[in-house]
Order: sequence, then structure tokens, then C-alpha cells
Amino acid sequence: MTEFTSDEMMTVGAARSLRDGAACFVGIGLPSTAANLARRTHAPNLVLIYESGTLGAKPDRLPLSIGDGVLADTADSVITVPEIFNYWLQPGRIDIGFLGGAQVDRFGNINTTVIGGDYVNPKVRLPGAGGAPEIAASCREVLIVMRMSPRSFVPKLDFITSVGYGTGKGDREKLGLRGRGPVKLITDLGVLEPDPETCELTLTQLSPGATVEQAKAAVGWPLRVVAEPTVQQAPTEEELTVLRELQATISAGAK
Amino acid sequence: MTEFTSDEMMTVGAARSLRDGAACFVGIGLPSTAANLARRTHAPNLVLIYESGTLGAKPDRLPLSIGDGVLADTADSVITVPEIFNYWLQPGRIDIGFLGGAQVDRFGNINTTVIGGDYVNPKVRLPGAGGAPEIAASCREVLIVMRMSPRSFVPKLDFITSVGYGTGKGDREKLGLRGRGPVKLITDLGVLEPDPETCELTLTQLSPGATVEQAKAAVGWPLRVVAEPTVQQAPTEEELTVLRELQATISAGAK
Amino acid sequence: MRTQGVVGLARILRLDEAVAELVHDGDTVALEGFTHLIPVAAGQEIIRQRRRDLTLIRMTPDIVYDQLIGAGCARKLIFSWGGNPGVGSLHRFRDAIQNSWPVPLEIEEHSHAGMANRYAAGAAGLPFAVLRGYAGTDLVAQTDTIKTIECPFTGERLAAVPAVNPDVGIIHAQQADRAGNVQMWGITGVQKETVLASARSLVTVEEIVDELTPRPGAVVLPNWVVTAVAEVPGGAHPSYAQGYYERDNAYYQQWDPIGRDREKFENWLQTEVFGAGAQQDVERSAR
Amino acid sequence: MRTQGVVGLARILRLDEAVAELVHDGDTVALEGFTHLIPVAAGQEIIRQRRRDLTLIRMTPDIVYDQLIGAGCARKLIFSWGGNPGVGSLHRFRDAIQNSWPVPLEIEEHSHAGMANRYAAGAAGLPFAVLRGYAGTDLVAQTDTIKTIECPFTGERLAAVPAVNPDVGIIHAQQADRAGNVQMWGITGVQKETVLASARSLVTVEEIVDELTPRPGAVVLPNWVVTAVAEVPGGAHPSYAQGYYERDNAYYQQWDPIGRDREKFENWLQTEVFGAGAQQDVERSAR
Repeated sequence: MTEFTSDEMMTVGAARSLRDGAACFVGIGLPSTAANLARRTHAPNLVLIYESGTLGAKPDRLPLSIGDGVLADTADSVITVPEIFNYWLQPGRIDIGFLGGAQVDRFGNINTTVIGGDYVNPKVRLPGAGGAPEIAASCREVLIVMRMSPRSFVPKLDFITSVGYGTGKGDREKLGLRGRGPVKLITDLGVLEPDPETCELTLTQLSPGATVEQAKAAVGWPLRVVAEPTVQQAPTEEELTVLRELQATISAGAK
Repeated sequence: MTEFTSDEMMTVGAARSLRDGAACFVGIGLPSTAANLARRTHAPNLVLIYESGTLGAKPDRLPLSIGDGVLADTADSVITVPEIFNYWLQPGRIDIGFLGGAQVDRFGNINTTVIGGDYVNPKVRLPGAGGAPEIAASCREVLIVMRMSPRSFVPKLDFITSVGYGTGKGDREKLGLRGRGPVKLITDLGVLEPDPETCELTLTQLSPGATVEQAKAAVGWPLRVVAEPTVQQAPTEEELTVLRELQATISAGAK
Repeated sequence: MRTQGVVGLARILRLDEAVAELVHDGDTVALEGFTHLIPVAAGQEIIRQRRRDLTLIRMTPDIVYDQLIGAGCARKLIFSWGGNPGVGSLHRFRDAIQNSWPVPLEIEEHSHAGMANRYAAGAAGLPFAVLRGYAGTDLVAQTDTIKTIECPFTGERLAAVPAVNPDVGIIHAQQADRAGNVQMWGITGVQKETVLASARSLVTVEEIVDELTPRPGAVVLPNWVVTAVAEVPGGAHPSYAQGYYERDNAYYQQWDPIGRDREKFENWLQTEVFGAGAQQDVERSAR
Repeated sequence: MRTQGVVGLARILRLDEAVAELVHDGDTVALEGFTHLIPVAAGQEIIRQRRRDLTLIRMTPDIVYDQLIGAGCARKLIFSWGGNPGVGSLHRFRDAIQNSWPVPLEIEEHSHAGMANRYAAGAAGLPFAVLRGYAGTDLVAQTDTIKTIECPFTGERLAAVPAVNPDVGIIHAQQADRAGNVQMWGITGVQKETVLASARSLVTVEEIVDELTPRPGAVVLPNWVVTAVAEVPGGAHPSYAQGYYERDNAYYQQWDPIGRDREKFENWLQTEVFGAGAQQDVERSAR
């Protein structure tokens, strides 16, 4: 079997989570790679939606930004930014939203705003919210993709930019958030899913070669683990080939 | 001089009220005829806007409806109906709005909804509001065009569909209406303009051949008249020729 | 809006199949098309299938709504301008309001600006829209779906109207591809909003093509927000379909005497909707 | 919005003339362009003319805003995502927030959905917009332009944000005609809203053409809602102008070490904005 990295496993895991025919709100970076990988493998009818207003983009190479020309050129329709948020995201038309972040907590809340200090005098100023708060609120399901580490998997966020399950089950309903929330947190070491009773993110799958102990060490809270975590199927030859071809297009584009 | 009808005088008078370069919200019928006449005579840069969403239409014949294909074909831009009302009419971008109606009162309020009986059981059910209430509210200036008769120039409207000056000076401000209101009521017998002190519509101009007595007899309230009403310049040969050519296109189109 | 969790792509159906499946007695139904692309054939199919107690929504109810109302399909009309454009009144509409014939018709009356915003709010998944509108008019007292709202920043008072979210939204467009993606161009009114605001949607089209060619000013509706597409050439007649045929102005004029008279109208219904003319429509729309 | 009673058509000016006339110290200025068609040359001309105390608005402040902030033009930034896309942080932006260098920078932070709606409300002449947004986030406590509003029909609670109405809105487009009508295509973001929401507007364009040819997906701004047009070929570089040139990805990467270091940044300013490079820009934009 071909060797693969834990990042490749993470991307393939994310791609596999995308059902064929689903409408997927895609951010740049790993989500875009995963969505484009899915469209080239098991989900040829995946509808890619970028917040720049491109509905049904079918890029022949990985876009470098959410507003690349290749997205507009290949889209079913290019609409304005107010329209993408108001007519498409807000009403809950989008099946899957993809989020990443600098920090995540055990309920899938995400911070992309500030780290350390306080809001006015932060230690590190991050880019901010972008489309994330409303993607987290309104997509039917959310997938979070982040590499595990105690610095980013924290017991308490420095800032809540986007809401997962708030402080636990029932909070989304109280806040009026209409999507289901984060159904998977896909990491380099494995996959976390919300506990049906508490919504706390719980380790349900391990990446090939990863251990529960590694995962626990990489998380800043006492990680819950299901009785018998399954092991993710390693990337297939086809998945790896397509993924690497895709990534080659991005390096070519970045020249 | 060529003979002309009082309707032709009314249309020519309306056309002359349109400054070159103004943006004009046009309804079908006489307003459209007047606006197209103006664009072919003294106001070649008049911007015609129809509520169907055609911005800057330049029809080569009179449209029969506010949504004719010739309007879309010749427009600078065709936009949606929500956009025409929200982004173009509502913010007060349109210089002139043209209205007609079944009834008008001395303050330029208009009824296009019901006549007689009450709202639930009317004697005559009219088409209703359409775009008129917000045209009356938001255009910088409003021109009203109606044939004079005691049945339509009434002391009290059966229904206020669109607001002119309400019950008098200051009412528009109290209601939050941002346009100036009706600056002219153009009729077959002459022109009424708001009194600077009271906003009551006052006869300021007579059509050639019409008299103050005729006008008073055609109005259901005690008509105010300025000290010395001027007489409108009769339609020029050019105006009549262009107007009749335009009207010929509509009969051709109605076949 | 598409029902949560139900993922589906537009299916290409016959017009009669689509109406039978999507439009039920008691539904709230919007047939939109602002002068252009009015879904007349779909409206007449609703009459043919004898739907009852519909709440009909349309900014500009014109001939096809006069026909639906005269045929007794509607119990309520939500609208902003009802007339036969360029001709005069809608007599079946007036007869229903003034004489409850053939059945009583409740009305909910707005302005165009208000209705356009109600569709936009429906498409946007908001419960209401805010606009500068209605101030000083008698509509406010007659229509309980017009309220006042205060700006939380400036204190200014504005109008609020509730979203419309029809059970079924029906529009006509020029083209769909075989996958059910829809393209329309020219004046597109509130058609996109109608489909996006509705739980189910039907798009009748002039033709189904292999591929949609992008056009200036075109509005595209992807197949995952459309429930059904039916090919109905001429389906907007007597209104027009830009690039296909012109408005049949004579039809609008000829409607006046028919609509004016209950008996002539009943004859028209029997002949043109329930009779042989009807059968032609169905055959025309068969794939 | 165009000031009441002032009727005017777009004038075609040189970029330096246009900025001198339209952008004043203390103004609220929005330069928009969502990834595509970013009005970079106009932003650098504002630096060159040494404007101060600007309130800058932009959904996605990126390199040109890093430059404006680093050059000390801004006292406040209203935004929803600030970064160097695909590369990392904006170091001049961070230095201003974290260390008040070269001057303190106040921020007003929103989400994209909120900012897009603020522009839309500004374009629509409404004082505020309603959206489903911000619920449960810490932005609500930090940003006093996010409030709650209750639906007068359902009682549901939603977010409200105030309109933005910049003194000057600046965008870049592909083309204008000689009368000042503007056409842009590809991703058009919130550019139309920016012009319509602003008291004055400047559109830089790749070229001025005799006639605008309608194109699929194009947005047209008529000359009566635009204050000035300036022909600035390459005016969106290092972003892209669809149909003209591609994004200069290397520039974004090369910006990182320049923006990271105050001294390198100062050198860059002297060379590229105030120095010879600048002169080329001005000459390039001369008619």
C-alpha cells in the first residue's frame, strides 16, 4: 500500500463525509481540497458553493482563493455576496458547511478571532469571522476539520466566533440556530462525533496507526472515547492519486 | 396651427415637465407616452425606468405594458422586481414618478383601490395599489396626470391608496415620506400646483381655450386659482407629429 | 424552502402529472411572472384538475387568475394589482369580491413593494421584511399583514410585512436542461424568489435543451432547488416568452367580453379548459 | 445615495484628480471587491495623497488595506475578515491593533453575512437590516452595531445591523463607456451595493470602450449613480480582472515579509507609492 500522511488521511476522511448530490458550502484550504476530491471520486454530483457567490462551481484545478476566476467560469450561476448569504445560506438550503479554526472546544464551538489577552488587546489577532458564524448556524450539517493539538483543542475558547453546540444539548434550539450543528470533527488522528445524549464531541474513529492515548494527549480537555473506536479505512490508491494530482495543480497555480 | 385634442395637450404638458437627464419612473398609458415623447423631443437623455425592472429603457415604439420585451431589449440593465423597488425607488434615487388614478383630492392624494360602498363590499373594485404608494412616497417629485371631472376630482377619497400631501403641509414629513410629493397635477383643462403655504393644489395654468369656470365646474371641491393663471403653450408641430407617430406604433402593436 | 433533510433534484414530468402531484386542495399557491413568462398553462391545468380552496398569491393577478377565480379554485387572493393590463378590469375577480360568485373570495391586499419584499423575505428564510412603505395609506387599516417596526439604531419607524412561503411556487421559463437546471432571461420579476420561497416548485419551460448557454441577464435556478420541470411550449401564452413568441395582445382584449359574462365564461371553461382545447394542451406537454 | 436634488452623470477623470476631489480627511470610505476586482490602485492613490483619519470599510481587508493602515490613513476599520488570503495574517493591521502603530486603530467587527446586509440596507435606503446571525457568538458583546429585533408577526428574535452609507464608495470594474456607464462581470461581490450605498462613488476601470457589450452575468451601473470613472489598466493588481489578467499569487506571498517589518514596509511605501513606481501609476492612468 502507498504511504500516506496524516494530513492526507484527514483530507480523505473529510471527502468521504460528503454525500453525492449534497450542496456543500466550501471554504478555501483543506475543505476545498476535500470537496474537490469527493467530486472526482465518489460524489460526482456534489454541488460546490463558495461564499464569493459561485453556485455549482466545477473547477478543473484547486482554486487558491474563494474567489478565483475558475470558480466563476465553471459555475452554474454567479450571484452577489448578499444573495449567497441571504437566499442560499440563511434559509437552510445548504446541506453541508465546512469549517476550520484556530481553537475548538468539546462542544464544537470555534474561535477564529483572537487568542490571548482580551479582545481589545489580544496576544494574537486572527482574521475574524468571515462567513463562519452563519455557516455554523444555518447549514444543515457542519463538518469541522482541524489538526489535533492541545493548543487548538482547548477547554475554553478565548473567543466564540462560531457556535457548535454551545454549552451542550439544547443550546442550539435556544439560540434559534436551525442547522444540526457539527456532526463530525475530522482530525489527523481520528474523528470525533457528538454524543447523542450530551452533544459532547467524542472520539469514534481512529486514523490508521493512531492510538487513543495519542488522541487524548492532543486534546486539552479529558477526551471522551466510545467503547470501541473503529479504525478509518486507509486512503485508497485512487483517493491518493487524485488528491496528489489536485495538490499539484495548486502548486502550479501558486507559481 | 394644427388642431389638437385636450388629451394631446395633457400629454404634451406632461412631457414638457420632464427635465433632460432626469430619471423617471414610468407607468403604462399616458405617463409612458409622455416620457417617450419627451425623450424624442427636448429630453433625449431622460432615463426611463419601468417597475418590471428595466433601467434606462429606450423603446423604439410605445410599450403596451410595463413589461414589454422591447423594454428589456433596449434597457441599460434589467433587474429583478425586488431590486427595482428596494435599491432604486426606495432610497430616493428616482427624480420623477408619474401617477394617475380613479380619484384625486385637493392635496394630491390618490385612490386606485375601491369606489363606493366600503372596502369589503365596494361598488367598484379597482386594480389596487401596484407600485403607486411607494412611487408617491419616494420619488423626489411626483407628477399626476388625470382628466378633470367632478367624479374623479373629489372632496374626499373613498380610499387613500397613495399619499400626496395628506391633510396638508407638514403631513409628508410626519409620515416619513421623503420625496417632495406631487409638484404638478396635469389635466386636460390645465395644470394645478401645490400652494406654497398650504400645499392645496391650485390652478396655475390653463390649456389653450379652457376657462377657469370650466375648470371649477370639473372639480368636486371649491377650486383655488392663482391670481392670473397663465395659458399653456399649445403643442408645437414637432410635438404633435412625434406624439401621433408614437401613438400609431401602439395601435400597430395592439393588432 | 426545500424541506430539511430531503435531498432531491428536479424531476422532468408531464404538466398534468406535475400539477397532480404538487398542487393539493387547500394549498397556498403562487404563480408568478411579471408581465413576461406568466405560467398560464399551469394555471389552466390547476383548473382542469378542479383544485379547490386555494390561497392564490400573485403580485399582478391578470387573466389566468381571473380564470382560476371564476372556476372556483380560490378561497383567498393575496395580491398588489389586479387587472387586465392595458384593457381594464378583471370581471371574474370583481364578481367574486362583489357577489361571492362562484364562491366567496377573501383578499389580502398589498403594494408591489410590499409583495416583492414578502417574496424576498420568504426566499431568505426570514419571517418578515422591512420597507419604507404604506405610510398614510388606507391599506394599513384593511390589511392585518402590515405592521410598524422601529429601527433599533435610529428609532425610525418603518413598515414590516410577513414573508410569503407558498406550498407551491409555479413559474414559466424559457429553458431547462435534461438535468432540470432552469434558465430564464428578459424580465424575470420575482420568479427566482417565488421558487426559493416555496416548499415545492414547478417550472414549465418552452423547451428542454441539451445544454444551457449562458446569456446576458439570465437567471439560473439549479436543479436542486426545483421540484419539477414540465416542457410546455407556449405555456406562457397569451403573455410572452422572450426569444420564443410575442405577447398576444388581442387575447387580452378578447378576454374582456368573456370575463364580463358568467355564461360566456362557463362556455369558455367547458370549451377551452375541460374540452378539446384542453386535450391539445396535455398532448402538447407530453414528452 | 446621490444627494437629493443633485442630478449628475459620471465624469471621466484621472485617478489622482478623482481621489483629490472625492476623498477627504475624516471620510468614511469603502473600497470593495470580493477577491476579484479589488481597487488597489485607488487605495494606493489615497495613501499617496496622504489622507488621514479615514474610517475604512471592507468585508475582506487584505493587502491594500494593510498598506492603507500601515501608512497611517485610517483611524477605524469596519470589517468581517482581515487576512492575506492563502498566506496568513496582515501584519500592519495586527501592528496597528496590538501596538497602535503608526496610529491607533479602532475596529468594528462583523460577520460576512452582517456586512453584506449592511451594504444592502445602505443601498436600499433603509436604516438597518435583519438577518439570522451572530446568535451565541462573542461578537455581540464586542460590537455595539449588533442588536436584537423581534418579528412583529411571529415574535421570533433576529439580529439587526445598521446600514453602512460611506461618504465614498470605490470599486474597480472591467469597463466603462464614454458616457460613464460601468460594466463588470465574474464575481461581483458587494460592488453594486457599495456604489448605491455611498454618497459619492469612484469606479476605476480596465478600459473605457465605445460601447458596452452585454455579457452573461454582468452587472451594469448606469452613469447617473456613479460620480467619477477613472481608466486605470491593471488597477486591481495583484488581484485579478476576469478577461484581463490573472491573480498575481506571488505578490500576495511576497507581501508577507514586507508587511511583517516596519522598516521594510516604510521602504516599500517610499519606493512603490511615493517614489518612481508611483509616478508610473499616475502616468498609466493619464488619458
